[in-house]
Amino acid sequence: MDWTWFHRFGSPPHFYRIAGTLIPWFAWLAALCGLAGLIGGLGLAPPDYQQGDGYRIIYVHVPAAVLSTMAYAAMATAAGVGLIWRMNVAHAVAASCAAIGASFTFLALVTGSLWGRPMWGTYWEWDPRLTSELVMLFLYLGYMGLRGAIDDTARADRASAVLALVGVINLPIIHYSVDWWNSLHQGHTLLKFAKPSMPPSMLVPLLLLMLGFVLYFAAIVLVRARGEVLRRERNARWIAELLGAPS
Amino acid sequence: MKVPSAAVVSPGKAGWRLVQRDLRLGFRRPGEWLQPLVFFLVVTTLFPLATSPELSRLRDMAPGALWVAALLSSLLALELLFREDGQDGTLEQLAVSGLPLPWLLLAKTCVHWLLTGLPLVLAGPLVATALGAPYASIPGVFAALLLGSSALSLIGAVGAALTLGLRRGGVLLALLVLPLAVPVLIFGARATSLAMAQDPMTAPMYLLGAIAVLSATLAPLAAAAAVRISLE
Amino acid sequence: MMQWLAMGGYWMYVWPSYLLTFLVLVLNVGFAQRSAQRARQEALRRTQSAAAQQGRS
Amino acid sequence: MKLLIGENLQLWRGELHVLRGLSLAVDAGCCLQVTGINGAGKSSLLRVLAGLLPAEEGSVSWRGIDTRGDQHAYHSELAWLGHGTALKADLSARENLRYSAGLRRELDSAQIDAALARVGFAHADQRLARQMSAGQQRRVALARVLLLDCALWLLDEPTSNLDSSGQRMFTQLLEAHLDEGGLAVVATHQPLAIDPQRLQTLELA
Repeated sequence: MDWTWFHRFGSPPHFYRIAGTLIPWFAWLAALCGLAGLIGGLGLAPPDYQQGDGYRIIYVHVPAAVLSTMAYAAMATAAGVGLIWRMNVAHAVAASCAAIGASFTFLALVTGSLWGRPMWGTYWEWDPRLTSELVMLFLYLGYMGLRGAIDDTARADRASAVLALVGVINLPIIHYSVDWWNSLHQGHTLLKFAKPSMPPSMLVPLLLLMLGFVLYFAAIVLVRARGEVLRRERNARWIAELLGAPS
Repeated sequence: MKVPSAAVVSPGKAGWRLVQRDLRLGFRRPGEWLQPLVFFLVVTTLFPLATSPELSRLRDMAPGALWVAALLSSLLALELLFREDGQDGTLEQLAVSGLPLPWLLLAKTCVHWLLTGLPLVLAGPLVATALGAPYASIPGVFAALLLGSSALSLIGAVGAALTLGLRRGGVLLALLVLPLAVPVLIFGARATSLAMAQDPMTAPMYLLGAIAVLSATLAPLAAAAAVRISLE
Repeated sequence: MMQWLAMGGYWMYVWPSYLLTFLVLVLNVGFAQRSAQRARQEALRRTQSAAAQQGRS
Repeated sequence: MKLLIGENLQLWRGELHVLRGLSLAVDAGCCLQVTGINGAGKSSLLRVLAGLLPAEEGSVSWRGIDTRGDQHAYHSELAWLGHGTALKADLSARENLRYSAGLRRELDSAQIDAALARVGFAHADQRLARQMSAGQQRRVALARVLLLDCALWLLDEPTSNLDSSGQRMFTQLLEAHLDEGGLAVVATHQPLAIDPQRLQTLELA
């Protein structure tokens, strides 16, 4: 297995350039998929026999929920790589995932409760998925709080990396324990949304939007990571060349 | 080349000596590690005052009150774990001692649990009966708290190591540890409520035991990494 | 058109969700670019001061 | 092949470039004295050598092996003394030694008392560390370094708070350590009054 691409990818100037070229691609593809998904979801997909048009909130709720978990996993992976191979670029990527991950978690929570309102009659119902999202939001806030409390970037990177790894190990346990807790007190919630059983006309827009959100996430993380890489970069030579001509 | 004349101590014995040191320190300052216990008693007495004196109404709230109070007091006790050793430089000595740091931190966490966790476990059944739990449920409540408080101390150790040396680490420590302690809270409270209803509580106890074992193996590794980072 | 906007009577929940989603997406873009921009300026300032330092010493 | 080698050590403290590609080598029987104004990076260098503070670039090797690879073997031959004396305030001198040096070496109370005598601390003194003067605490810390009996001493301003007799005592301890084939890196303000052949000096600007 030839690992040079891994180490080359880890070198800041190289990463800065690659990220620069990838961002427009991700951004445009995300916009394309998002738009197609929106048109499909809001326009073409038939109303649900049970929830009428109210179910269309899933086209934003489900991608946001998926993204919130994926962002944490991406953050933890980048943190792990940064900690093990001492790669500043990986820490830069991890730092870039936190804010957007937390915002998606918040989005998933609000859209979830908005979707729940017509179904359950209340804005907040201790639905296991929403409760897990809430706990994950606290994990994000803890991560960002720890990063904010440490001034030295190198130390903040490593300490938050340990927290991200501990968090990612706990996420499935928290998810399981919340499901377990919920199944004890009430029967399964009436909102059992089995995705696969959706007809293709409903499912395709959802998959498109999910892909759009993932590409959007990648683009935003790379934009932030380019900045974070500069903050962590010590020898000024390549920065002067690169920033001399404002890209 | 200079070679030490005295025999080198094995990690196991070094860990035991560290336990002796911390126990001796603990007995020299009993006030410090009794405070979490007092806090636990105060918080659990607030619940009846906040709701109603009738035992019947207190009973279904007792497990929740007991475990939230146990969680908060073990959180408060975490200040005692690394802060002083970090300030006076002894933690630094452990980091460069050539002894396995995770093992030493596990030893320290065990002593911390003995001094601050065990009193909660002993007081737990007492408080439970005060909140309307039948006497027969005492062993169950005791067992659940025993497993749960040890898991809390271990998970808390990681949080304490991460916030070591930070100016306002207290609130941040709570924000870091509480989400990680959610599973312990859920299974612990469930086990306690089953105990109080004299139903079989094996399911939550198994899960609680699993978390305690997982914490005992992984938390010291994470805490050691976090301590080394905090000492930078 | 109006019928579509009504979303089968659920407009009060559907449109706010989409509005919030749009808001979060736009805010993320804004904050990401601002943080990258600020980092670029800091790095540029640091390179100039470093260059000046080399010039002097 | 020198025992302790530092190569191209780079370190930044925030914006400050504290270690600029610094290299050093110390062999058995030698002492490297690190001098420099406050904030020149003496402590940072010592902490980098001890492995407490990872250098951003460069390497520290002991017996030819990079210490970041196998820290365990390196640290078991290292006696470290930082700014703090690393004594527990509520323990007496003997107890402090039994629970610090005693974690790494099998020591009986005779050895502990002998070490305390060598550093000029009345071993019968049962006072707790919190009741000792800074100078006495420093002597007990030096007794710990003696008891650890390690090949490498990394000492950060070991003579601070010591009176003139204490500084003479330290110089004798260091000389004895070097005689036994040990080596040391010492960060100090005043120059060390030991045999110049065995002394290298590194000035940090």
